[in-house]
Amino acid sequence: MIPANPEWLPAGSAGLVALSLGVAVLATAWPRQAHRIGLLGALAVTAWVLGLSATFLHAGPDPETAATRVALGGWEAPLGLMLQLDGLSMTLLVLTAVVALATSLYSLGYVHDRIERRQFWPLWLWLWAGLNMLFLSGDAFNLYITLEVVSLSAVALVAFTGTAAAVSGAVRYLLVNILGSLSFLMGVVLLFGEHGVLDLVLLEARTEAGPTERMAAVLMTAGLMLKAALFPLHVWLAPAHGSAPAPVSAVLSGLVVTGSFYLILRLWMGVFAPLATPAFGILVGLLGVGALIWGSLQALRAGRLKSIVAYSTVAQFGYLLVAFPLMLVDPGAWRVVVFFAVVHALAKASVFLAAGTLQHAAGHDRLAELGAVLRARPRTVFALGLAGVSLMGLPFTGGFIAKYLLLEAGLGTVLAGSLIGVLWVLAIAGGGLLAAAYVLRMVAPAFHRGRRDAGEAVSPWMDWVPLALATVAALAGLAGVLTLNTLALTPGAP
Amino acid sequence: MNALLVLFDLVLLAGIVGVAWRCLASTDLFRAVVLFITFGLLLALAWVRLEAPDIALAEAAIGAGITGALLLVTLERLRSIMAERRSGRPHSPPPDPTGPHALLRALHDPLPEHRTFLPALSFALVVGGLLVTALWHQPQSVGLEPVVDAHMDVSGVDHPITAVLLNFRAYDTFLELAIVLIALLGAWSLGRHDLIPARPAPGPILPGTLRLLVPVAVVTGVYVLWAGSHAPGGAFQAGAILGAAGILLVLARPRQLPMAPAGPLRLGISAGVALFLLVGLYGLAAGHGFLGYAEAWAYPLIILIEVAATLSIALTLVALFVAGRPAGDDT
Amino acid sequence: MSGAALLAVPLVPLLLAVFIGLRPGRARLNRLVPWAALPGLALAALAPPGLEATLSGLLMGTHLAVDPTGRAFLGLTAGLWLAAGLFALSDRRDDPRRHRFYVFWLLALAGNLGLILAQDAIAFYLFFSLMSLSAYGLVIHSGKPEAWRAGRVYLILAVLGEVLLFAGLVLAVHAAGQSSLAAVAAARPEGWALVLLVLGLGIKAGMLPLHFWLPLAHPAAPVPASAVLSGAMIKAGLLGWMRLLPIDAAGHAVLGEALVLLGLAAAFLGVLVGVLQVRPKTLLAYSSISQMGLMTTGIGLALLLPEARGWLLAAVTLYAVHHGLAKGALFLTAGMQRQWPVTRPARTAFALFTLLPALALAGLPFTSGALAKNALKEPLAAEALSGWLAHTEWLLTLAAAGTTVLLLRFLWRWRADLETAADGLDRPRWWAWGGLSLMALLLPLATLLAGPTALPLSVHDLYGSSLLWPVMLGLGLALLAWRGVRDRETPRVPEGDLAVLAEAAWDGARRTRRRLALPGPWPPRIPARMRALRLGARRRLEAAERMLTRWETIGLLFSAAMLGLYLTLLAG
Amino acid sequence: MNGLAETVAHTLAPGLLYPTGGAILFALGLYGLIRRHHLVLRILALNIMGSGVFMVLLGVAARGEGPPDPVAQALTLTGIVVAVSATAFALALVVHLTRLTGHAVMLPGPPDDDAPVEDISREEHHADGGPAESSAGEDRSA
Amino acid sequence: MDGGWLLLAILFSSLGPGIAIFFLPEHRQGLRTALNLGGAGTKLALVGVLLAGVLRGDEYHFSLPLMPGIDLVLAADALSLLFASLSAVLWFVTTVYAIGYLEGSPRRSRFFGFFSLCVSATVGIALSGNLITFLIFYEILTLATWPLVVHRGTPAALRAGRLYLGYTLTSGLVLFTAIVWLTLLAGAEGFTPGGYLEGLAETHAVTLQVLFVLLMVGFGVKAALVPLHSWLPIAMVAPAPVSALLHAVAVVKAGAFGIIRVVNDVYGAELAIELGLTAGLLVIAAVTIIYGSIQALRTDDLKQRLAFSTVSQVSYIILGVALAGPLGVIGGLVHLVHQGITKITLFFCAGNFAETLGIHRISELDGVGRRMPLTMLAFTAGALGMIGLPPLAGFVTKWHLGLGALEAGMPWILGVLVLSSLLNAAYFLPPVIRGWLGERREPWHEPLQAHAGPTRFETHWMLLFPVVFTAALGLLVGLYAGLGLSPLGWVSLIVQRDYALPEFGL
Repeated sequence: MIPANPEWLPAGSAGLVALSLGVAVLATAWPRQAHRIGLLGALAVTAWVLGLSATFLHAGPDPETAATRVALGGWEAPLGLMLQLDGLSMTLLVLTAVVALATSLYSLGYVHDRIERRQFWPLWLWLWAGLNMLFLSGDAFNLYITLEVVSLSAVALVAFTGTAAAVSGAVRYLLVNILGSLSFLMGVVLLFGEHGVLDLVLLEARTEAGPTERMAAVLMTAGLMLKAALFPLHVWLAPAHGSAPAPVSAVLSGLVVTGSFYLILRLWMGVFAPLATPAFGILVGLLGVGALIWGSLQALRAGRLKSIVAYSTVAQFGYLLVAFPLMLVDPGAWRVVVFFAVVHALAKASVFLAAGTLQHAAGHDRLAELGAVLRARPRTVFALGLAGVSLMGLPFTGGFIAKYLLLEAGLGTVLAGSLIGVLWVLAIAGGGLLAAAYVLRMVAPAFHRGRRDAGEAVSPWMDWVPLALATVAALAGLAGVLTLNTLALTPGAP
Repeated sequence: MNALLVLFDLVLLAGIVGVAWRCLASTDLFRAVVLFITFGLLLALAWVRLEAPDIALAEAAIGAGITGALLLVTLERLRSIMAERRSGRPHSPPPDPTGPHALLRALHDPLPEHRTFLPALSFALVVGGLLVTALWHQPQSVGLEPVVDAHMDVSGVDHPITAVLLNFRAYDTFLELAIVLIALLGAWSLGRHDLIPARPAPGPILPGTLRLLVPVAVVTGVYVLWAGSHAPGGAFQAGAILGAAGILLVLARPRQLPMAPAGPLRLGISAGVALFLLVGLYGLAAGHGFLGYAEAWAYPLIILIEVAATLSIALTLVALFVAGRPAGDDT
Repeated sequence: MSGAALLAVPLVPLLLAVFIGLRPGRARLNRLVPWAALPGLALAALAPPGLEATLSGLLMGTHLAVDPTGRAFLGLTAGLWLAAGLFALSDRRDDPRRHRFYVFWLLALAGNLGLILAQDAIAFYLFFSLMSLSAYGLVIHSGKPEAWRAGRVYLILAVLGEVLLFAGLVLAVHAAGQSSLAAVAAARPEGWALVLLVLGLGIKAGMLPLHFWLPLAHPAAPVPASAVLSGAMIKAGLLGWMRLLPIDAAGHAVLGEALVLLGLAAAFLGVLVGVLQVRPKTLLAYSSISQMGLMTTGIGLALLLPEARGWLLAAVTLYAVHHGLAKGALFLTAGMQRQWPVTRPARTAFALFTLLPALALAGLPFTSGALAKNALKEPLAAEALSGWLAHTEWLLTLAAAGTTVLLLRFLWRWRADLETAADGLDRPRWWAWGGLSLMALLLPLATLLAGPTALPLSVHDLYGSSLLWPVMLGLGLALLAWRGVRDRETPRVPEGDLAVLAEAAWDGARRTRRRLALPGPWPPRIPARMRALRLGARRRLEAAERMLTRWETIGLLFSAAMLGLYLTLLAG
Repeated sequence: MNGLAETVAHTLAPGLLYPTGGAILFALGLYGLIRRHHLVLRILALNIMGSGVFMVLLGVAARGEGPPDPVAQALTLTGIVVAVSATAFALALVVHLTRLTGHAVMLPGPPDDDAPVEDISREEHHADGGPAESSAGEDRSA
Repeated sequence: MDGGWLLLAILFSSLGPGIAIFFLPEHRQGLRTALNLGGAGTKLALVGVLLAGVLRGDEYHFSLPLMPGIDLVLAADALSLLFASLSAVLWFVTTVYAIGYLEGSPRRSRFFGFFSLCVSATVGIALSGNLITFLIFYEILTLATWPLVVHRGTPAALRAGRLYLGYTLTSGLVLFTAIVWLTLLAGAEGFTPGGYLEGLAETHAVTLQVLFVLLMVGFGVKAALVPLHSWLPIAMVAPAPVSALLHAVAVVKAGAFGIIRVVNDVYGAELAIELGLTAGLLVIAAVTIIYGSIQALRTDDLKQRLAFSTVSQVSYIILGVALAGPLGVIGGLVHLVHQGITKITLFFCAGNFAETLGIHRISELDGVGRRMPLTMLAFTAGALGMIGLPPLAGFVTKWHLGLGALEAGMPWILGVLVLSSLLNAAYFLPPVIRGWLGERREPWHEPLQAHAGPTRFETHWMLLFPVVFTAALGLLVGLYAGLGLSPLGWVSLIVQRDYALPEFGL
């Protein structure tokens, strides 16, 4: 084994960007081999990310030595663009790699039409590259661009099935995304006008609570809320995620939305940190409670499997919002939030993949008529259930650890004397019940007595990948300490 | 302070806002699109006033030109789809009971006008007001002009905007190229391209004009590209001009779209990003950082990238205009 | 070794019960049933004094022993069961369910023998319960509705007795700090413990007012079962009292007085209600209540007169043995109605065997009854009891008159259904019956010859005027009644007196409960309205989400979110 | 008086005038976005919003005495290209949607429980038509 | 990590086969049976080894960091071994029974997979070394049991499953919150005999009281304390082995065990009494005992009656623990074992009746003793044991509870016991009487024979053996309660250590 060397981190980060872009470009230029390129690329990028994370962890435990800023083209900020690798981005990169690898493998089975394959893979690889770049970006305007890369490729993938529902969902998704991006961009412009720099670190050093910052914060946060489908701006999510192809839904719900949330978090931990007020925390927290309730109720109402899963994303993101007021009391809670997002992404992706398998087998995903297929495909149902358990936040899964830490933070707020903390605690604890209710809705038909019909044959990839990913989601509970330690390597963060 | 200039500014702004207002308020789509194109041209004027000739050029070529063309062709397509539906041609797909028609049955009435009017207006006013407040409180920041200026000599080009675009913030530009490409990939993934709506057989005027215009456009495009290194202009503007020429060509021969060979077309549209990436990788390997150049090689590399980018942009814009992938792409 | 010998007494019948239960078809096993009591009898006869064993691993520590009282009870019990078993063997010959009868028989036997040997609370309770519950199988054996009813009453009272006894034992053991019976008694149970013990054991002993299972169970059970039930099993309660009540030098005036009162009341009420009955076995049951009343009085006296407690306890034991044998014989008599012989000598024997136990019960001189009654009354002469208690002796004597009337009534009703044996005499039954009857004469002899030291009786205790006049009085009364009162086929007081009241109360309660209509254990089904509500909620949710999905709403919400965020940031 | 004139002069400087105009355009776009239903008009509204952003950016860049900030101009250029790409893609989607539904307005609501979603991983699609089943092929031959 | 491998091995001896079984095709019956019995046997053997080790005085400990400052801890003390050996033994028996019971029925791989998972969770609960570990396994148990409850897939089963999940998950959340709160206050301590909260008693008395209530609500649902018991009688629609698991081996026991842990090893008896917590618990337990019995009396469905009886009986355990004195705790702890053995016998019997003769109601039991004497004998043993008649296991419990109540100076508890015994007798004696003494007129309907052919014994031997075994066990643990290795002996050892008593016992 070659000992990991912290010196490699800058080249490693830039190399990751280059590698993922290279794979995407190659697949674009040579669509006939796109799936092979994609598979090899997925393996390569995943390996690269894992190697990078090992190196990164090795460079710890001092956040300053581990966190790396890379000047692209050799131009330091404020002139040039900086890539920024720290504990936060590293964690999300690893998450992206895991989910994306699973999705890639799944897609090998799911998208098997020769012609569709050529269209699917380049877009998918661009999406992945966009996500990698988003997490690495350290420049406000560059964030806008990477967000656009992500949203355009995501929209294209949503419309991929070409049905009316899908295209309609895609149009709404696109318009929402553009609106969000423009709002974000307006915020960037305001900040640039005020401070004359775009680099996040430099901006952070210069911001104080003023009208520009406030307006910029509002614009950027609202835009990102729209993109992250945070309640009550979530309405585009279910149509888009519900009608996209399964692997795309998995990535959208698991990663793309998380990416937007990541940005919100990053901004509020850095640039906008001086602006935060208790009222702001309470508003966001209330929105989170609303999201939990509304998303869950809609998931309980929805009649289609993938809609249920999509609404569950809305609900689960409520937790992330609820965490905001907790972060105001205990700044260290942000790590919990990220861990929750990671665990949720893993679980949600596997649920979507499992739903895709079922949908493929049955030819539709109307829950009421899915019983026979559910009964005949215990493996997929098991994956669905296992990931569902993680969503509920029950042991032994990653969801449990995340819920534990959230609850700990919430109770900490209460113990610190915050009355409204009780509401957060209730929401955090009660959300699991609602989650249980809708997970049960999905899984229970498998246990009904009745006809069994395996439906259309599915490829082994579609059979096993959801289970594997669900297992990863479940076992993420064991990675709690590791993740939190990685996150601790974020300089400047509490 | 020049009162005349101020007056000009005010009038221009009033015009821009007025045109935008009329555009959004118009009930006729065609009228709206035409107003939007006007809006783009007025904007170009404003950019000139703001000492941004590059942007003005780009706005005119891309914002007004290409976008206008795209909008117009879209209107044309929509109109033909509607007409086709109304005429109920036998080969139009039968209504699918579970499909779009079921959705359409449930199609909601938009909210009554009076119920969105007040909230929308007040929200727009408040948001605008807040924005203005924020802007008015901003200090006169220097921006990055001095920094850019200080680094111009090592940038390899003479034009600061090109230096920023292709050297200091080459990553952004690279991604911008990628976005154009992704938009095309998205459009292609929707299906094969269809015909541009049938038109009466073009008379002699259009081909004749084209015969004159296309060479001029190509020359202009190449010039704008070349000029980019030291004066307003550059790959995007050039690509837009070339793309416009391509669009004109397409328009002139609606029934026989050039059957672009799939492989080369793919190579062509991805040439810009591919080359850019290769150069970037070279920089990474050579120790200048990803997307970095050795100072001595900066100029030729930038020109190389610009050429490839221009080509790709032009091709991509034409392909976007055509919309839908060429049949050759599926074989 | 001693442990094995002691354990063998309950274990032999227990094992036999298991074998018969597992192999109901084996007729050969059935023949062993009566002899299962033999180890008990042997132990009673041959056990060296002070035989005891402690088995610590068993049941939190088990202590078994044969003490003098226990020996007497063991002898009575084993002997009675043996005789009744022989009787049963032939009585049940044609019963298709006889193996079931035998299983319960043997289980009850094991319990009955075991509880006599048990010297610690837990073992005592174990065997006591075993006996009580197994006897249920004997009571309902016939399967007739009457038997089921009797069984129900019996079982309810038995279980009640069990739990009362359990609670009493727990209290007493807690007070004593250890579970040996001797220690418990030495610790003088008080208060609740005492009440619970008296009641718990009193139910078994037919104590007033918890006696009413007896007149129901006895007529319903098969004859041999009634015999052991009345002869042996109800004595278990008595034995329990003798073991557990604070009969020591201090005595216990309150309890003693209460017991005397209850005992005397039972003695007379038993007779009063009994003579109004019509069925022979019911009559005998009431007689048992009456007689048990006398023994209860004896216990009460022992509590009142601590100095005489040794004598009195021995006398009660003697009375118990006497009553057990005589009543057993009488019950067998009831089962001999179809055995009226043809030949004269046999008829003589039949008459002798019939009359002997009856006369013994009435206390005719030179019978076991005479000895027992005299022994019981002996200390009363010497001691002065105050208040109404001073009349105790007289009342005890008078009770014999009642017994006489009752037994005459029994013989009269019994004779009415006498039938000639159709297919010859049934020898085993005769042997068993005759043997038991003769014990009425043999017992006094045995007592006088090898009596316990606590009870130094002499021959002149076998007669006395106090024995005769009540019998004469009884004869006179009976004659009067026979002449003057027209008999009826249904009893004037229903069988099981208080049980009828209790049943009526229970029925009333049930009706009331039904009227109150408490909800069943299932939670009520979700009514259709809930379902409609759910569907409605679902529709409304969908409509709301559609509303939110409208682009106008998105835009407005987006603007509102911006505004809200701005305001909260400003509110800081 | 002097102060007022100064304020007016300050206000009317392009560095403040144009950003204000941009803000107005942004708000106007937002208003149009909410109020108009036709998708093409919505796309126009978004473009107008975008133009507002660019106007703010360029206006801010033109503040001060020296030459305008080239970085801001470069950003604007990039933004314009991104906007046109997104617009082109959006228009393609709108056309596709109209072809499928006959309407260029957004379809309502959450994914309908009674509207099945086709599954692209199944074999039923025509090998030549791609996922979108349309009348395009017939048009060409006509 | 001293000897931690043994704990892990015990955990994985059922988990491993369970996971393997999940992926086994339905028709691999032989292999599945081998895995099942192999796992059960291995676990039994390993628990035996552990038992010997703990008796020798060895320490077993395993920990794995979960979150900063919070570990997953497995440890073996006498109390955990009590529960572990109970579940190991009963699991073995239940496995045999389940194999026989489900012979020929569909979806057995799923069933046995979750079955093994269930037992792994139970053993995990037993071996948990702190509250968080406990919670983890507790919730796994909840989830693993649900598929078993709904296994039949009928609407009734699904309804039961919904109700079960509703109750248990809600309580799980309450528990979760309470545990997080407690951990925030007192840190992630391991279970300590005598508790670890004394330090907080001064400053946080009210908080501790609130937390105790929350914890009791959390555990009380599984332990079926009134008014949180409703799920249990409805869950009896599950197949008999599942009922056995629910009522005897795992679920209900887990709740009771949790309460024991909290009272004894988290709060400690002294603190619990000082804060007035045990009194409330006592009242609840007493109410539950009586209420369960009354409800049991009101139903004719055999399994439902047994279920209500569980509601009542499990509270004996709680009652004992709440008495918080040595004798009471002995009674409670020993009932953990005794109730398990006895109730499993009863459910097995009910299953046998249902499976062999299609009998579900008590009114149909007439004369079943002649057709199935051994099963009926076992049922009788179980029923009498439940009533608390010597020498059966139940008596030992009741005896100690009674003494414990007096020791704690609460004679009214004795009244509760008496009343409960009466009610027990009232609902358990009728089926016994019907079975032995009732008369059946028409011929038996024989569903088992119809699908499995004639059997040598009164029913399939795999159904018969467990019944006889557990019945015998119930008799033996009562009869030989005085021996050192009997449950009573073991429990006395635990209490002796916990209360640091030199020597006592009756």
